[in-house]
Order: sequence, then structure tokens, then C-alpha cells
Amino acid sequence: MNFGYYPGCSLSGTAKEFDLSLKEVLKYLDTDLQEINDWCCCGASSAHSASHLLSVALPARNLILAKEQGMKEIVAPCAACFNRLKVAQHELKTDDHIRINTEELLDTKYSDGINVLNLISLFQQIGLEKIKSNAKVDFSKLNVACYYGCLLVRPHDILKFDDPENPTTMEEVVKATGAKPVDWNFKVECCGAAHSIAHTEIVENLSMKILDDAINYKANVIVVACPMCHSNLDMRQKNIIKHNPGRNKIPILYLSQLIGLSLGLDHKKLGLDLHFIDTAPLIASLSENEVAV
Amino acid sequence: MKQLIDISKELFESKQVGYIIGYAEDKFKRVKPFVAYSSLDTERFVFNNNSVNNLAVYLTRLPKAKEGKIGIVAKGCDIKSIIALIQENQIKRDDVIIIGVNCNSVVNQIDEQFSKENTAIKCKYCQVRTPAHYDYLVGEIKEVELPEDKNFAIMQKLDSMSAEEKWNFWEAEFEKCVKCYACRQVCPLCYCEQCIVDKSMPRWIDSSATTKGNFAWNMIRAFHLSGRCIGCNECERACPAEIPLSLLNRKMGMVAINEFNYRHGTDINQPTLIGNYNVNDKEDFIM
Amino acid sequence: MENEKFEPKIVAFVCNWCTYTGADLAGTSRLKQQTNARLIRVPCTGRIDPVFIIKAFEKGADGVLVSGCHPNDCHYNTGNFHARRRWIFFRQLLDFVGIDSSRLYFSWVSASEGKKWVDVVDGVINSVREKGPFNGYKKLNKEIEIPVK
Amino acid sequence: MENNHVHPTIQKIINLTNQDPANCYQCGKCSAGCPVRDYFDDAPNRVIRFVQLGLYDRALKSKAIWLCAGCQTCSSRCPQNFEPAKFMDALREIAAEEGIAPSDKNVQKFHKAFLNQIKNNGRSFELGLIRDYKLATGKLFQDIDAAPTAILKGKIGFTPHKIKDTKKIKSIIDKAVKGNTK
Amino acid sequence: MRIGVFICHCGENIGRTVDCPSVASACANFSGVVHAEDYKYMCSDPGQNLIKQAIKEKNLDAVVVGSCSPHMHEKTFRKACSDAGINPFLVEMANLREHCSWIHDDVPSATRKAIDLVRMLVEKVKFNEPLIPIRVPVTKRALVIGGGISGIQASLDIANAGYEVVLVEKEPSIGGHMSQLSETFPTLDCSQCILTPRMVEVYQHPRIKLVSYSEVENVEGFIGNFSVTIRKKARSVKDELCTGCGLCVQKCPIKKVALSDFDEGLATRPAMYVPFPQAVPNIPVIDRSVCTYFKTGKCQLCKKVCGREAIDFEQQDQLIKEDVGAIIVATGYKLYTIDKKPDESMIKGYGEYGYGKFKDVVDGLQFERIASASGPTSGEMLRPSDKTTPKKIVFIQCVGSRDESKGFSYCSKICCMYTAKHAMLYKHKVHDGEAYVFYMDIRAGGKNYDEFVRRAIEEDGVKYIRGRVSKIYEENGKLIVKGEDTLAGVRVEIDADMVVLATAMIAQNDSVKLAQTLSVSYDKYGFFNESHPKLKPVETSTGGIFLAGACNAPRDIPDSVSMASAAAAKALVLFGSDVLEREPVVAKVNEATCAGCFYCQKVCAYNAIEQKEIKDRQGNVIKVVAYVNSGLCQGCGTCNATCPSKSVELLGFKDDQIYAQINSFAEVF
Repeated sequence: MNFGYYPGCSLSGTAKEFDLSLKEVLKYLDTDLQEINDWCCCGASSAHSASHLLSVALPARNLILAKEQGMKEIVAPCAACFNRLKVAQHELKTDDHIRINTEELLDTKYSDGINVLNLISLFQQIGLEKIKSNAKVDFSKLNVACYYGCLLVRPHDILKFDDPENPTTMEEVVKATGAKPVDWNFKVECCGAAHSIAHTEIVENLSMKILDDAINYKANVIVVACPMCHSNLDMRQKNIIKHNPGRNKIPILYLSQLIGLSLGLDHKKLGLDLHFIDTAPLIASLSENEVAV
Repeated sequence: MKQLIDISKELFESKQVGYIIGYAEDKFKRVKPFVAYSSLDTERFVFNNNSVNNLAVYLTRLPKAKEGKIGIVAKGCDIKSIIALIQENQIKRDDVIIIGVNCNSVVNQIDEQFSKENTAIKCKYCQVRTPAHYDYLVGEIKEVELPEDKNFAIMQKLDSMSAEEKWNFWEAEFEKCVKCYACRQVCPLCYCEQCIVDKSMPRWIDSSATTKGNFAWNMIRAFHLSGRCIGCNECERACPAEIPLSLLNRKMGMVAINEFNYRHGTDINQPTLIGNYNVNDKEDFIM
Repeated sequence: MENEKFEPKIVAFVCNWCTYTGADLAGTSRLKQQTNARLIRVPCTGRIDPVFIIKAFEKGADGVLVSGCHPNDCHYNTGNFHARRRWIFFRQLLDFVGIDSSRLYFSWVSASEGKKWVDVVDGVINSVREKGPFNGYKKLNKEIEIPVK
Repeated sequence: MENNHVHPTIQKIINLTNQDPANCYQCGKCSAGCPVRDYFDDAPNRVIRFVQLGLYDRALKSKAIWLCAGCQTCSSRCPQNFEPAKFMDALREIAAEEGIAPSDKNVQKFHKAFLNQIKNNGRSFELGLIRDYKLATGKLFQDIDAAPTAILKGKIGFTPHKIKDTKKIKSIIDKAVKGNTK
Repeated sequence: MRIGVFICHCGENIGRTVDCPSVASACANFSGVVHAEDYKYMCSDPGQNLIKQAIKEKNLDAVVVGSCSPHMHEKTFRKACSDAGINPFLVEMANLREHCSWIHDDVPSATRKAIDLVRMLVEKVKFNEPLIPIRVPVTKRALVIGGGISGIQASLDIANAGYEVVLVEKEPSIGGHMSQLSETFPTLDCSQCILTPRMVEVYQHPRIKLVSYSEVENVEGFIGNFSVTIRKKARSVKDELCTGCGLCVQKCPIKKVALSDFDEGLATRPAMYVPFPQAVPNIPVIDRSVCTYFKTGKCQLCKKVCGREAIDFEQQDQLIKEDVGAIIVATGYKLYTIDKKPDESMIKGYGEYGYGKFKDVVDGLQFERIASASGPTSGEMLRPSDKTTPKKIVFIQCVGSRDESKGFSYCSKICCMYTAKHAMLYKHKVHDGEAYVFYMDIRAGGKNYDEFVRRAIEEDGVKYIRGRVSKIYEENGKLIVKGEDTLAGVRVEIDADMVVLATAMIAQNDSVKLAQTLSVSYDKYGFFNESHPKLKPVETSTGGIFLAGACNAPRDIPDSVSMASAAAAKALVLFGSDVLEREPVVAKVNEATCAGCFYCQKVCAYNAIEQKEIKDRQGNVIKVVAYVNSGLCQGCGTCNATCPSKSVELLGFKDDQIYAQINSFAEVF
């Protein structure tokens, strides 16, 4: 299988391990990614704060590039990028005014037709059966809280991906690894997102609620599909603990890392050492049950 | 050809049909409609590029077979007429046996040799060279070369004209009409027992061949075929005045496709376009 | 005669339950309008046959207006839906032969829309007046009058 | 949706969001579910109310429009299919256009710094972003403990990934942000 | 033809702008017109006498009156002419007032127009034919569909007036939703106490034939003459033998096999059951999907204990036919159970409220069962999950109502009242409990309604919070309700023990199918449409079919009962005459020219067009043509316009009549 690839800025920076682990897992599952040549930032939350037009134009540029480079389906593992690409596609399709302005701004014609996949739908396409049949590590004692955040499921009318209040597709992927997803409250609650730098205090409070609920429902690990969510839950967790002494740590993994672990891939190659919250104790507890291949 | 004759013979011998409508050559080697009433008659059946007539018209014109069903040799386009007749309660599916023929285009001018240039208009955009519906299928599909669709170009040109220019165009065309009603007689879907043009109480359409009356006649005929005409173009072929009737019918056919994505005569069970409605039908032209 | 100001002749086919009653309301409300329109009352827009419209043009109408109940308001449930489907074909047919849409108008006017009726009628009269007389048929009518030698 | 009787600000909002603030019937579900509402001065439904009442100034000077995280919880739950998140975006854009000083400078400076990164590199470069933001806000010691770990683990690179066509990106951003045509 | 033209001045109303005498004299010159005159008030007695006199003196056979709108005085003038011996359908009216004098100022052009208008109708009337009103007999018997409070009321009213009623109920018992309710607003009287006597009255009434556990399968015919096919579903119990002793239900070993519909899933019932103790008829039903006998062929315990041999495992659905003259539809409503959004999207109702996920988030009818003395908790206020008394309870209004996104845009009308009632019932049972109501607007229009809501707030201390709730989640055994008080502008978070959602009232699942069976129109939500929102609120678009209760729109008990009585009254009006007279404006087929394409049949909204076989002397079918059932035809003429050969024509508006009008619309050509 072959897909176009839009890594987005985070995966080439702070979310390096997301990129590493995804590529590692896909290699194992015989799936190739072809990176869009000369892609630019999708504008994230900053573009639509400044200009509606810009928030459409930046993703549009990438979509046009992908089309020019002969791609039909592209994977945007970062939830924010996925969201921006899909929303831009929708606006370009339904609003002639914005399409014309965008084309003028970019000096190119836009035409629809690229299918944008997120991390979960990518694995759905590859086939959960494939993950299941290749699982090497016993995850039966692992309780996983699947955290979708905002951008994978909202706005539902445009993304048309899963139930926006109680999504279950990531749980299906997690089940394929043999782990047990827990039913908890804050799967789609916001972590504070882009306020990570400008309003750290807000992010800490919101993230703490999410971490609390996951721990409350007996999760050993939170699995995410968004670099922004990851940095808020992982990097900010340190300060949360500092400001609220006596709390339990909970490691935050990317979905691709969890799959990689279950496939028995090299931990270092999955970037499991790059987290702020140490993943080693979790991994150690797993390896006690590791089954022989 | 042998296939066609074999099947026809078998149909007679097994007493399934009363007669079979097909094509045969006359003594001048011209291909004409021919009704076979016996196994022996079927020896004369032919099918080639000159088999242009839409034989479906005979289904409502000929008396019913005394015993057995009616067999009919039909091209993909003709079969659309047959389906339309079934959709419109004129015949029952069980009463006909359709011998479908793979068609490699037919002539436009029957008096001249078949060639790329002399190809019927309908063949230029044909999608049913292999029929979509039949009881038997005979013949083989060959590569054919098609000339450009000039008819469509004229239609586009007309669309771009002003109202007055269009009126003048049609005035010049309709002036030629002599109200011979060949268009009606040859049309498989003109099966009314009394045509509106023959109605005198009231006389909606002037019966004399004035341009005014001709306008009314041709417009009403096109309207009555709206959403129904399957585009066999027999009317235009039959017209002695050479009025481009296909333009009117094709225009209405395009309305059916563009506005409703509907093609008459493609599916027996499809609800007809006229006679049904959708609450969301387009109404941007209504104040 | 030639110099006389052109006054368009408009024939309006209206349904009995909505538009005719709406026009009644315009009257009861004393809403003034121009005198060019002649209404022909039929039970339902479903009754309006396109031959009526052709005949009206033949007889010298410069414009035709067809009006009935709004969708879902039809007194006979679905008459206006069937009518609407016919119109979609018929107006494009007329346009194709040179009777363009500035001579043939359609509207939904309910029994309570007296004001809308006035706007529609005056609007049609004004735009047909601007368009000028429909000479197509006038010419053809003349042709018939000339005795053949 | 063009209408002569509509106030220009409302028209602008309609143009930017394809929705009319009149659609909001003030049930407050947006505010009830908003994760950052507790940090707002005015709840989201109130900001919409200001606009409905014609108190555009109060809406544009509200902190809420800057603190909105864009999580779209409100939009996805609105019973009227109104999208407050889009509405907040539009107000931010209008406030910037009308030169109204943002009531939360940090957020605005962050977005500015972020766009600057894209302008220069075509992509966001985190070290540069943090540096620019800190210089702008003077919060030099924020995240001082996180940054070294991140750099150490190679999560933050020292050199930006530049794309080839940065000129183009710069011109796109300049045109879109300043002279918004809509 | 000898036509008379009569021009009315209508005092000054026409005369001011139209020169009536010159209209009359112009009309006198029209061919066929033998008499023309004008008069100040044509509709007055002397005016009418003028017409009658002229008819006799000039031997007129058709009349055109130029006066006001036919909607005003067509009946008057038709009657007058009919008195003078002219068939009323040879009278036409030219509208010189509403369509001429009142809307124009300029006398010459208004006069010219008036002459045109009269001429067009003079030309038309030449083609008018005498028509005779259609007379159809009336079957004085009614069908009532639905045995809720509306159906019960309508049945009793009609039966008490002396006519027979067939009452069809799809459930095993009549009673409907009202039988599930605990107490009713605004009086707080016990619902079952006031309802069950009515149910028994229905059962015992000599003129009511109760057909329970049955559904209407097909309806044919027309006003006064309906033929109805009813599917009697197999109960597996012979109702004529069963005495309702209940032994079989007691002995059924498959005890808690299915959730009780009557208890809204909060309790269980056996495979053999009566929905509730006061059921009417008190005849049990076997739920074949769970019965051991039907699954394995063993058991038959019920059969063994039944002394009357009433159990019949072989029973089949039965089709019965009933002839009735009027039909009252009272099929009621369904509660929006939010399990699915009614479209193709993957959203499952209100995920944010956890309905269906959290046991203690219940809907309005479930709360009724909890509060009801006959309910699963015997009226004790206990929450479903752990059967403890909730100390804090939250009610949320407008769930599914006024919600275009996840529900329906209409207001369900009754929720404000029943939520106030719920909160009161709760406070009356749990004195130290706290009750909160989230609302958007309080809609308490009705006698003693707003007072009732005020009482909940002022006397019972229910806390009303204006705002919608955004999310409910479970934390440490509590339901955390996150809302906003939009009046104070503050966020409200309540750690509740139980939440009650006032979900929308929606149309029954199969309402559209029934509407199509009955040929009545329905709205986009599936509610049946009334014929006119103001003046014909219980009639439907089809004559002889009337509506009662919540099948038309969300409606509370008093409104439903009054509507039911109104519908009954309409049926009784129909039964007041032995024959019905209808305007003979119906379509008629020319069988000689009909080619049998049946496009007319497709466009007919009333199924009035049938297929008729034309046979030769030997009995062979020559052709099949259209045939109009004039009892069903309503006279729209859509068939006429659709027929390509004009083989079907609408009497009164035939092609030649309209042609004549078009042919004469202006003076000069």
C-alpha cells in the first residue's frame, strides 16, 4: 500500500517520535509513505485567528502540491493538520467566494479530489486484522484511555469521522493490539491546545482534569493521535505534578507507538525514550508478560 | 445472421411466438422492416448497417398475435422504446420476446452507402451498442469510427442565440412543414388513438399547414415527448421537409438528464419522469 | 396606431384556491395595479396545460403569467408539484424555439399574499412593456390573413 | 445572504462565517460546555448577545475572543447549528482589522510569532517560535525547565527546516492578513 | 344559446371605476347575448329577481354575472338561476370588483378590462354543460384508529350519539400513553384513576367494537363509503374464550424475559403477559420471540393451566374488513428516545448527555413510571441504577425539541408543564431533596398552567436555571451536570444523583405509511396535516377523515380530548345526512380515444383513476382505458393537463371552455 504523506511541522520537531514510530510501524506493515515535496505549514490555530482566507489558503497550497505530485490519498497524522486540510477542502468546495480568493492568492487553480486520512483511518485502511495477527506482546493487562481531543472529531459535519461525543474508532484499533480500552469521560474534552505557550496555566488545569479522569477509570496509559495533545499531556504533566504534589504519573503514548510496541518493534526506534513522562516502567511491566515469538 | 435466423426458427418451432418483426431485403436489396409469420419466413432476416428502422413502432400498430407472443429484432436504442412502451402500459413485458442485436452503427441517409460520414446522429452518442435488456442477444461488436457530433454543435449554437434569432431559425424550419405527420406515424411513443392535432373540440393546433400551426404542432409534439423520447430520431429521418426535429427532442432529453438525471426507457421499474414529482424539484424560475 | 404607446397584453392562468384568492385579497385591500392582465381561473395549476400558453401567445399575448399555491400548500395536495415538473421542460422548450423567459413567468402566490400578487403582476407588466411587443406570432398571424392568389 | 438593512459588522461576520448571529437563541449551551469559559470575562453566549444587541465594541474588546481555544465543543453541540468557534475567529479577524487592541496580548503575540515562523521558513520552527514569543512578551524564563530536555532529546532542532518557496508563503500571508478581500 | 349578462354596480364599489351601463351595452352586442342590463345591487333580492325575471321573459339558458369574486357570491347567483330553471353550472361570474374596480383608478381602461372579463366568461359559458351534483350514500359507522385518550374520547362520543364505532388499537390494550402517567398537570390527579373508567366504558359499550392488537392494513373508497382492511395480529390466545383470569400469566415459566414496554424498559415481563393490570381487554398475549414453546416446541404450560382452552399456538394473523363512513385518526405520538439521530449520520443522539449509557439518566416517560404507584418501584422515588433515593435531581428541558442539530426544530409544547409536574412530584416524595430544572423558556399557556409552574418554584422550592446543559458525565457515582445560568452569566455544575430528560414528542414510526394508506398529507416530521390551520383544524385533505390528538402535533391531554370531541362532531355531522351531495366538477374519460398510458393515474393524488377493461362481444379484452371514480375525484384537473390526447377532461373546466376564454381575452387582434 502507498499513501501520500503530510507530516506537518510538529512531526518534524517536537513530535519527532510520532513520525519515527509511524514510519517504523508502517514499514513493518508493508505500507509506504511518500512525503509531499515542499509542503508548508497548515497554519494551525494561528492562521484562522488572523485571517479566514489564510486558514484556507495554506492547506490549499499543500492539497494542490499533493495533486500535482500525483497523490490521491494523503495521510496527515497530526490531528490539527488533518482538521485544517479537511476544513479547507470543505470550504473550497462549498464556498465559491473563498475558492476564487484562494486561487487568486495562490495563483493556481484548485480542484477537489484528494482524500485526507487521519492516523486512525489510515490504520483502518491498512486493516486492523493485520495489526491483530502480527501482535507479539501480550497487552491483555494493559488498560488504555483513548484520547481523541478536539480536532479529530469536530466539526462532525465536515470531518464525518466517528461520533463526535462518544467516538469508538481508536478503541477498535487499540483492541486489535490486545489492550483493553477503558470507558471514560473526557475522550473529546479540550486540553487547551494552542494556549500551551501563551497560557500555560489554562493548559495545565485542563490537562489535569483529563489526566485525573483517565487515572480514575484505571487507565495505565493514555493514547493520543495529536502532537498538540501529546505535548500538553506529556510535557505539561511534569509541571502539573510539581504544582500538585503527590499525584500519580501516567505515560502518554502515540497510537503508532502503542502499535509498534505490540508488534515488538525496537523501543528506541519508536522514540519511546523521548517523552517527558518516563515510559520505561510501563514497558517494563509489559515485558514481564512478553510471549515468545 | 445465422444466429438470428436460428433463434427465430426455434421460437416458431417451439410455438413461443405468433410473429417476429425484423429486417429483410427487398428485391432492390434495400433493407426494410419485415414481419415473419413462419419459420420459413425467417430465412429472409438480415441485420446490418442499413437496419436503421426502429421496429418498436409496430408493437402498437400491428394486431396482436393470435397465438404466442410477438418477437422483435431490436438494436439497443430500439429496446429503449420497447421498455418505454412497457413503462407506459402499452405492452406487457411477458407479451414480447426481444432478440437484441449488437449494433455497429447504422446509416443516416438510407439511399447512400454506409460510411463514417453517413452515420446516423443517434449512433454518435450511443451507449447501448450492446443492448442493456433482451431475451436473446446476437451479433458481434466491432470497432466503429464515428464522425463528430455536428448536431450537438448546432444545438449549442442555438443556445447562444438571442430569442429573436432562435425564433427566426425555427420559423424558417417550420415554414417547410407540410403537416404530413410522418414524424408521428414513425414514432413508437406516438401511440395515442387520437392525436391532439386531430382534435377539433377545441382545435388547439391549427390543422392547416401555416407556420403558426406548424410551430404549435412541433412544440406540442416535443413537449408531449419530453422526458419520454428515447432519441431514436426516426421522426427526423422520416421528415420529408428535413426539419431538424432531433434538436427539439434532444434538447428536452438533456433537460431530463440535467435536471433530473433521468433517461426514459432504461429501466422497466423506474418511475416515469412525467407523472411523478419530487418536492425538491428545482424552482429557481418561480417567483 | 404605430405611434401609440405599447401596452402589453398579459394572460394569467391562476389556481382557484391560492392565487385567485390572493388576487381577491389584493382587491379587498385596494392595492392598485395596472390593467393589462386578464386572469383565467382554473381549479389548480395542475390543470394548466402548456397548450393554453401556446394558444395565449398565438392569440396575441405579449406575456403569460402562471401562478398557483406554494409547494406543500396545494389544495389538491400535489397538483402544483406535477405542474412544476411540466414547467421545467416547457419553459426551456419555449426558450429554445425563441419565446424567451422574459415573456413567460411563474409564481407561487398564496391566498394571503395580496401584496405579492400586485408586485408580481406589475413586475411582469413592466418587464414585458420594456421588452416590447411579441412580434413573432403577430407576423405569423398576418401571414395567414393575406389571401392566397 | 446579502441584505441592505444589515449592519456592516454583522455583514462582515456573515461573510466570514456563513452564519447569521441572529440564529443564536441564547440557550447558553456553548458557555456551559466551554473548557476555557472560566478564564473568560464574558461567556461565549454573552459575546454573541453583544453582537445581537449591536454592542460591537464590547464584543471586540472581550477577552473571550482571544482565549477561545477553537476546540469547537460549542459548535458541535449548538442546537441551532450555529458555530460560536467560527464566530470567535471572525471577531478576532475584525478586531485586528479595526485596530482594536487585543485584550489578551499573549495570545495575539503567540499567533504573531507563529505566523512569523511560517513567513520566514514556510513551516513552524519551534525554537524560533519560543524565542520570538519570549522576546515579545518578556517572559524569558517560562518553560526554562522543559526546553533543555526537549533540546537534549532532539525534539527541538537548532536549525529550521526551510521550504524552497518561502517568498511565496510570505506574500500569501502578507496579502491574506492585511488586505483580506472578503 | 341565449345568454343573459347582468352587471352589478355594487353600490359605488364597482360603479365608481367601471362604467357599468356601457359595459352592459357593450355586452349586449356579443354574439349569443340576448339580454344585458346593469343594476345597483345584483345580489340583493330585487337584483336576483331581475335575473329570474329576465330568464323567464327572455327564455335565457345561460347567465354571466359581472359583479364581485365568485368566492363571494357564486353560490347566491347559482341558486337564483337554479330557482328560475337554469342548471347552476350554466352560470359564470366575472370578477369586476376585486379584480377590476378595486384595483384600478382609470375609468376608461378599467371599463375596457371589465368588458374583456365579461366577454371571456360569455365565451366560456357557451361551452358549459348542465351538471348534476353527485349523490353518494353514507355508511353511518366510524373507524377510530388508536385507542389512547383521544381515540377513546372520539369513540365514546360517536357511540353515545347512537352510531357504531370500530376502534383499532395496535397494542394489546387500549389506554395509550396516558395509562403510563403517574399524575396529570395542573391538577395532580391520578392519571389511571380518571382514565380506566373510560377504558371500561369503551369495552362495555354496545356500539363500540374494540379490535385490539391490530393495525389498519388498507383503506379504499371515499367519504361516506370507506372499506377498511384490518390486520388482527396473532395473540396466540382466542379472545372469545379467554376470561382474563390471568392464570397463564402467573404460570408462565419464562418470567423476566423481556423488558416491559409499559414500564419503559425499567421492569421486566414474562413471555405471556398483559401489559398492565388494568388492561382493556384483559386478554394476554404470547410474545413469540421469547416464548419457549415457539423456540423449542416444548413447555405449553399456559395451555395446560387454561381451563377454557383459549390458548392457540397455531393462531395466524387475520384480515378483517369493515365498512365505515368516517375515519378518525388518533394514533398519538412517540417519545424521542434519542437512540438514533433520524438521519444517515453516525451521531447517536445526545452523546453528551450519556442517555442510554448512564442508567440514572432517564426520559420523561421513564420518570412517570418511577413516580407512578403502579410502576416498578411502586411509586417510591428510587433511581434505576442502585434503587436508592436520589437526593439531587436535575431535569433538562428541550431535549430533542427546538434543536435543529440533533432533534427537531419545533417546540413539543407539553414538556414545560410535565417537567414542572415531575419536579413537584419529586419534591412531594423527597422533602429534603434538591430539584433543578434547566430550561430555555417556560411555555405555560393554558388554564392554571403558569400558576402551576410558579407553584413548583415558589411553594416547592424547585430551582429553575435558564440555560441548556452541555455535558453530563459520571464521577465517583455522581452525575456531573455542566450547565450555564445565562441570567447570572455563571457556570453551574451540579453533582446529581439522577437526571431526567424532557425529550421531544415525535410522530409515530409508521405515521408516514399510515398517511399514505389513508391518502392524507403529512408534514416533514411525520405528523398528519390538518386541512386548514385555523378553520379546519380536525379535517384532513381527504373528505371523511378527521384527526384527533397528538398525531397532528404535540398536544396535551385537555387539548387532545377537545380535539377528539371535535373530530367526533365532524363525523356526526357527516352521519346527519343519508346521502352526500358533491359538486360535479370531476374528471371524465373519453373511452373511445383513451390509449391507456395511465399517466393520469400517476398524477392523481386521490387514487380516483382506475383501469377499466373494454371487451368485445366474445368477452375478449380489446383495450384497457382509464376510468374516473367520481366519488374519489376532487376535481383538480391535473389528469386533464397530463393526458396527451385530452381523453380525460375536467367537467366545468373542459378544454373547450378554457380555449374559449383564451380565444377572447382581448378585443383586437
